Amino acid sequence: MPASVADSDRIVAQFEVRYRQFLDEEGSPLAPLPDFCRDVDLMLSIYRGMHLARAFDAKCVNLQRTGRLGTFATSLGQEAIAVGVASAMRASDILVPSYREAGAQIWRGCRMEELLLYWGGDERGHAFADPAVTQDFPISITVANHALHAAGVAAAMKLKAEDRAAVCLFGDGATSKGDVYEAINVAGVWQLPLIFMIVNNQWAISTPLERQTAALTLAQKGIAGGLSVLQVDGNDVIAVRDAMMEALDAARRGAGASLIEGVTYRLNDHNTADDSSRYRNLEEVKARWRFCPLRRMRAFLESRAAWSEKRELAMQAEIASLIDSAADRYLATAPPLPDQMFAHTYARLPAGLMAQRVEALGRAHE
Amino acid sequence: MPASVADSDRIVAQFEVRYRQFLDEEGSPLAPLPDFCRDVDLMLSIYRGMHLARAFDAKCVNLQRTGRLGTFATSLGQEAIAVGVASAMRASDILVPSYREAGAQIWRGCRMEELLLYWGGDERGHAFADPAVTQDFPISITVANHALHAAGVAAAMKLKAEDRAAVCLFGDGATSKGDVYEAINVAGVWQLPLIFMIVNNQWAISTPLERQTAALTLAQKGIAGGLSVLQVDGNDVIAVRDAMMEALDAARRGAGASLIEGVTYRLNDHNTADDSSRYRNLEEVKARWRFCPLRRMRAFLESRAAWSEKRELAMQAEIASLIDSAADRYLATAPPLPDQMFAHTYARLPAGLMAQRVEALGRAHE
Amino acid sequence: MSELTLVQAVNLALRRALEDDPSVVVFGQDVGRHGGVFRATEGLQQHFGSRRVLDTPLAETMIGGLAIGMAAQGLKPVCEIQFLGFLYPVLDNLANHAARMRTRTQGRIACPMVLRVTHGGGVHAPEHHSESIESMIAHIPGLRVVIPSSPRKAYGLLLAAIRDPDPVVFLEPTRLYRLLKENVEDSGQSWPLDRCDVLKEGSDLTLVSWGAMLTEVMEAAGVLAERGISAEIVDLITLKPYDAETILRSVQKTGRCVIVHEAARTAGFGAEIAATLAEHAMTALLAPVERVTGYDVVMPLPRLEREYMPSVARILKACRRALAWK
Amino acid sequence: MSELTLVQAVNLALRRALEDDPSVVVFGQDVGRHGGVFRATEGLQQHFGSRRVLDTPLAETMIGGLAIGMAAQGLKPVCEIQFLGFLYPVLDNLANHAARMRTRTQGRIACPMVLRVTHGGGVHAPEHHSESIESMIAHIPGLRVVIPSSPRKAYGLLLAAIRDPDPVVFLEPTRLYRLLKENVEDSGQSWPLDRCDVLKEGSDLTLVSWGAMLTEVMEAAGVLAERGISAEIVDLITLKPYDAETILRSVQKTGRCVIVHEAARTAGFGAEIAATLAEHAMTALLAPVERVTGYDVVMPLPRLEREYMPSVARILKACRRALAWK
Ligand SMILES: Cc1ncc(C[n+]2csc(CCOP(=O)(O)OP(=O)(O)O)c2C)c(N)n1
Ligand SMILES: Cc1ncc(C[n+]2csc(CCOP(=O)(O)OP(=O)(O)O)c2C)c(N)n1
Ligand SMILES: [Mg+2]
Ligand SMILES: [Mg+2]
Repeated sequence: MPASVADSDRIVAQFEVRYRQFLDEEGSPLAPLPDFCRDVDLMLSIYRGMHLARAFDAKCVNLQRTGRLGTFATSLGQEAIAVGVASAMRASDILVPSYREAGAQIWRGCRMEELLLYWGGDERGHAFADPAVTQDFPISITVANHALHAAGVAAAMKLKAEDRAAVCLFGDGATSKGDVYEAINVAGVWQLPLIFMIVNNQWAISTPLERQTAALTLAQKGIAGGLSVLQVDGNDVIAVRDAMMEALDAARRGAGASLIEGVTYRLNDHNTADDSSRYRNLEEVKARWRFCPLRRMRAFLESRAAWSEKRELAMQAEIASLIDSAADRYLATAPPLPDQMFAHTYARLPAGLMAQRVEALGRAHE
Repeated sequence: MPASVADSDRIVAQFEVRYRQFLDEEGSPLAPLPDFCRDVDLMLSIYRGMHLARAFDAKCVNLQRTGRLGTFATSLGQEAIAVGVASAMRASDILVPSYREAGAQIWRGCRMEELLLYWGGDERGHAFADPAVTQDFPISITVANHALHAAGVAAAMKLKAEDRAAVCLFGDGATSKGDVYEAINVAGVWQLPLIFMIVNNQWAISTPLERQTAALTLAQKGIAGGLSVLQVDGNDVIAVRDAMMEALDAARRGAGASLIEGVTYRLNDHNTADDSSRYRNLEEVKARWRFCPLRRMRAFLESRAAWSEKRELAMQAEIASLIDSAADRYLATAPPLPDQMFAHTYARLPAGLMAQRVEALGRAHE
Repeated sequence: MSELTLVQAVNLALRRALEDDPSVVVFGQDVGRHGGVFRATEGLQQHFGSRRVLDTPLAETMIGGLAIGMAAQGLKPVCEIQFLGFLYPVLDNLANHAARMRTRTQGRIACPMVLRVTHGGGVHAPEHHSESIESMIAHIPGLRVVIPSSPRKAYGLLLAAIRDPDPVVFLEPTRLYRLLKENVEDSGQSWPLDRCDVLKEGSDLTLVSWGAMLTEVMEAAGVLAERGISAEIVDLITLKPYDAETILRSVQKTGRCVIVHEAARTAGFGAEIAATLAEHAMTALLAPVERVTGYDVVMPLPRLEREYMPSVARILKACRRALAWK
Repeated sequence: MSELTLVQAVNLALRRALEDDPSVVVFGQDVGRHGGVFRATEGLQQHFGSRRVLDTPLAETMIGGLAIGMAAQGLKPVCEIQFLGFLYPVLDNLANHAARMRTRTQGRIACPMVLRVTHGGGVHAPEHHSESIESMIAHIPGLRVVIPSSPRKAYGLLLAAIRDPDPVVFLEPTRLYRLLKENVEDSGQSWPLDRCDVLKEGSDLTLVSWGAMLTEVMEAAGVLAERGISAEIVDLITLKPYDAETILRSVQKTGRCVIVHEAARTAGFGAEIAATLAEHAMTALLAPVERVTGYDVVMPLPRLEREYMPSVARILKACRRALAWK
C-alpha cells in the first residue's frame, strides 16, 4: 500500500483481513484461549467428532474401493472446520453443506447410514430422520448454488424474526462462482443471519488456489458485500469454533452476516475417482500432514492431561464399532423400488406421470 | 476499524479505496491538473463530446415521445463518464458498453443514425460501419452479461500479446449480478488488459444504491478479485479521463485489470417507459443538477478563457444540425425486409430454415 | 366484481394471497415501492409492508436461489423475473434444485415457490424482452408451467399456483397485460391447474394454443366461422404437467389439428402436442398436424417482430391446408 | 490409424485442431495440467502450452462469457463444461449472446465457439452428472447441437464443430467414452454436420436415436433381426439444425418409427421428430409413432438410473406395438 496519496485523491474506505489462530501445530496456545476451552467434556467431544469424521471418511473410501459405494468426496485433513462449525451451531440453526462436510453433518445428527446411502446412490439417504436435522439441507453436489439457498433460509429466519442462523460451507473453488458473490451481496444488504464458511483446502480438483483468484485472501471476497470477514486457521478447531461463535452471535443479535475463510488443506484426492498425483506434488501433501488438526488437538489435550494413549485406543475402538454397525445397516438396506423415482417428483402424481409409473413398475416386474 | 487486535488475531491484508476528483462543482481545480488538461483542443472536444451526448439523448427522447423511436434509456447527467472513458481509449481498444453510453459510442465512431436505428428496433443499427468501431460490442440490454464478454475480449488480446485493452461499462445495479463478479475474478487471476467502469448513477430503475448492496463503495467490489480499484467523481470528466488513462496504461503494461467506480447521478427517468416520480423524490433530483458535468466543464473552460457564450451557441447549433441530419437519415432508412431475420441466424442458412424463410417471405408479399 | 386487465388480475391475486396466507412473500426487482415495471405488484408493499413485499438486488440467479431457501423454511415465495429473456440464469436453480428438492430429499424438504415472468413479444419491447421459451422450462421434471390467457384465468391460476405445494413457473403474456378487461371476482377461487380449457367448441378442426397467441387464434376462428367452418379452440393453460386428454378428445372429434405458438418451432411445445397426436390419435387424424410457430430465428427487434410471430393469415393458411386434406 | 476410445478420439481431434489452427484455444475447469476430469484434454497443455490450453477458475457462466468475447476477437474457443448438469448457468450466454451475436450485429461479429459437455447417465455418477437436456439447447435458434455416437464420428464431428463459423454445443456421451474402440485415422477430415447417419438399413421399422442410447437400439435391432424383422437405424447426430429429410425418407420406406432417447419425455427432442412425422409422413405411417424415453421424473441417483433409462426390453416392446399395428 503506497504511503502517499496524491492531492487529487482521498481515502474513502479502508478494510483489513485478520487471521485467527489459538493453537500452533504442536497444540501449544499462542494466545489466551476462549472460555469454552475450559469445558473439558466439550473439548473431548470435539476431538472425538474429528476422529469420527476421519474414520467415517476412511470407511467410505474403503467401501468405494470395494465396490460398495459410489464416487465419494473425502474430507481428510478438514475435520477441524466441519466439527468446529457444527459444534458452534444450535440444533435450531440450519446447516447448508457442500459435499465434503460429513463431520459436520454427523455431529448435527445425520445418521452415518443415511450418508452412506446417499453416496451409495440412493435418494433415501437425504431423508434425514433425526428431528435435529430435518431442516438441514441435503449435500450440494453443484458447486456454489447452495450459498443462495442458505441466503434464502436466513432470509426466512429474518422475516419470521426467529432467533436462528443459517450456516453455509463451500470450497475455495466455489468462491469463483457468481452464486457465492450474489449470496454475499444479499446477505450484506439484507443483514441476514448467515455465516459463510469458506473451506479453503487450496485445491479445486486440480486447480490450485493461485489459479482460482488473485485475491490475497478469500476472506476479502466478503468485503465486496460489506460483510464482516475473518480468516482462521482451519486446522485449529478452537479458532474455527471461536470464530463461528462470534459470527453466530452477531447473526442472532441482528448484526448481520459474516464470512469466514478457514485455511486448511485437502490431504486426499479430490474424490475416489481422482488421482491427484497427476497434478499435485506428493511432497507438498506430505508437508501438510504436520498441520493435521487431530494431531494438534491431541497434543493440546495431552498437555492438559485430559488424554492418554489408552483413552485414544478406546475411543478409536468405540468409533470403529459405531461406523461398522452403520455400514452394516447401510449394506442391509433393501434396494430402492422403481416407484421411488415417481413418489416425490410432485406432491401428488400428475395424471400423465401415472401412466409412466405403470410402465416403469410393470417393467420392473418383467 | 477497531484500533486493537486481539492476541489471537493478526492482520494479514489491508485495502483502501481512494476517491479522485480534480474539479469542484464550480469548475475550480482542487488539485494540480493532469498534463492532458493543457491541451485546449482536447478539452474543447471533450466538452463538445459531452454536449453532443446530451443533445443526442434529448433527440432520442423526443423521437420516442413522438412515436418514432422505441423505448430509450437516457443518459442525462452521465456524460462525463461516457466521454471521459471514450476519450482515454485508443481506436484499437474495444468498448463493451451497456445501454446508456451513447456518448462513448459516438465519440468512438458509431454513427448516430446507427444508434437511432437500433433503438428504433432494427438490428442494422448494430452493424457499425465505421472501421474504428467494427470490433466494438453492441449495446448490452441484458444487465451484466457483457462484463464477461469484455473479459473474453481482453483474454484474446492477452493471448495474442496485443497492445490493446478492453473497456467495459455497467451500472451500480449490475454489480449485484454474479457475472460482474466472475468477470472481476478472472480479470484478476488472468491479469487481463481490462478496465471495468461502474457507472454508479445511484439507481437501478427504482432501486436505490442502498438497497443494492451494503458495500461502502462499489469500487471495493474489485477487492474480491484482487484488482486495482478507484472511485472517481463521475461528473468530473478530467478525473474520469485521468483514472482511465492510468488504468489503460497499466493494462497495456501488463499490470492487469482495474475497476473504477464513477460516481454520478441519473437525472432522468430510467428510460422512456419509466416514471421515476413513482419512487424518487423530485427534490433529490433537483439538488443533483448542481453537479452537472457540462456546467462544471464550461466553468472550467471559461476560467481558462477558452470559452464564451458565443462559442457555446455556435457549438450547440453545429451539434443540433449534425443530430438533425442523423435523425433524417434514420427516418429515411428503408424498413427492414423480413429476410433480415434469416440472413444472419447462421453463417449459411440451414436447409430447414430455408423452407421457413420461403414461408416468411411469401407471407410478406401476400 | 370489477372490470380488470390481466395485470390487474395478477395484482388482485397477489393481494388476496398475501391477505390469506401469512407465509406468502412477494419479491423481485422493483416490485416494492415502484410496484413492478408493469405495475403487477402496485400498492402491495404499501399495504403489506416491506417484510412481505421486498425489492431485491439486481440478480436473477439470486432471486431463484433465495426462493428455494425460503420455501424450505416454510415460506411461500412468489417472485418476479421482469422478462423471460432474463430467466436463463434461473434455470440452474429451477432445474437443479427447485424441481428436485422434493425428490432428492424424498419429501423431507419441498419447494412451493412461484416464479412470475412476462412472456412473449408483440409489444415493441427492447431486445431480450420478447422471448417465449416455455418449452425449455416445460422439459424440466418436477416443475409446473402455467400460462393464463385472460384476466379471470390469471387470477384463478395464480392463486392455484401459489397454493400448489410444488414449484410453478407462471408465465404472464405481456401482450395481454392491458389488452382486454374482464369481470374478475375476488372470490379466492383458484382455477384448476393441469387442465386445458376448451374456449370454443367446434367440430371441423381443433386449434390449440396458449397465452397471447390465442388472440390471433380466436380471430382466425372467427374468419373460419364466417366461412361456415366450426373450429374448436383449446387453451392449453398448463404446459407442465400437460393435459393431453382434452386435446386428444377434441382431435378424436374433429380429426384435424393446428397448433399455434409464438416460440421458435424446433423443440417448441407444439412438438410435444403434435407428438402426442402422432402417438395416440393416428386413426382419428384426417389430415397432417399443422404447427404455426415463430421461425427458428432469433426473435427480431420490434420492427420485424410481427413478421416473426404467427399471424391470422398464417393460421388460416394452415387451417386451409388441414381442411383441404381428404 | 489407431484403435481409439471415444474420449481418445476427442483428444485427437482437439490436438489436430490446435495443430492446424493457431486461433484455437482450449479452456475449462481442470483441462490443463490435469487433462480434464475424463482425460479428454490429456497432454494438450503439455504439448501446446498454457496460452493455448488454459485452466479456468470454477465458474461456468464465466466460461461461456469468455468464449463469446474471445470468439469476437477472432479466436476459436473450444471450452469444456464438465457435466451437462452444470450447463444451466451457461444457457444465458448461449441463448442471449452466443446464438444471436451474428444476427444482432447483422454479421459484424460472429461467435464461432464450441462448448464440449458430457451427456447422459448410466455410469453411476453422482447427482447432477447424468443429465440429458439436449432438447432445451436445441430449441435455441442460432446454435448447433451435435452428439457423436462413435469414436470416428466424435473425431470428425468435433473437427467440423471447431471449423464451423457458428456456436456449437458438442455433447459427448459419457457412457460411450470408454465403451468401445474404433479405428480412427487422424486425417483431419471432418464429418458433415446437419446430416443423420443411417447406421443400418432396414425395411420394416425405423429406429431413431442418438448418443449412448444407440447401444440399446442396436441391441434391440439385433433381437429383431433374429426374429426376421429388419429395422433401419438412424443416428440423429445433429439435433440442431436437424436433418428431417433422412428420417422422413426412412419412414416413407418402413411406415413405422420408434424414437429412443434418455431425456425426459415431455418436450424432449423425440417430440420434435414425432411432430415432423405427424406433419409430413401421415400417409406413410402404418402405425402410431412410438417414443421410448426417460420418464418425466428427476434423473434418479445411480441405484435407479437403469430403471429410468430406456432398456432394450422397453424398446422391443415399443417395436412390437408398432409392428403389431395393422
Ligand atoms: C457448478 C459445478 N461445476 C463443476 C463441478 C465439478 N466439480 C466438483 S467439485 C469441483 C471442485 C470444487 O472445488 P472447491 O470449491 O475448492 O471444493 P473442494 O472440492 O475443494 O472441497 C468441481 C469443479 C460441480 N460439481 N459443480
Ligand atoms: C439481467 C437483466 N435483469 C433485469 C433487467 C431489467 N433492467 C433493465 S435496466 C435495469 C436496472 C439497471 O441498473 P444499473 O445497472 O444501475 O444501470 P442503469 O440502468 O442505472 O444505467 C434493470 C433491472 C435487464 N435488462 N437485464
Ligand atoms: Mg477446494
Ligand atoms: Mg444505475
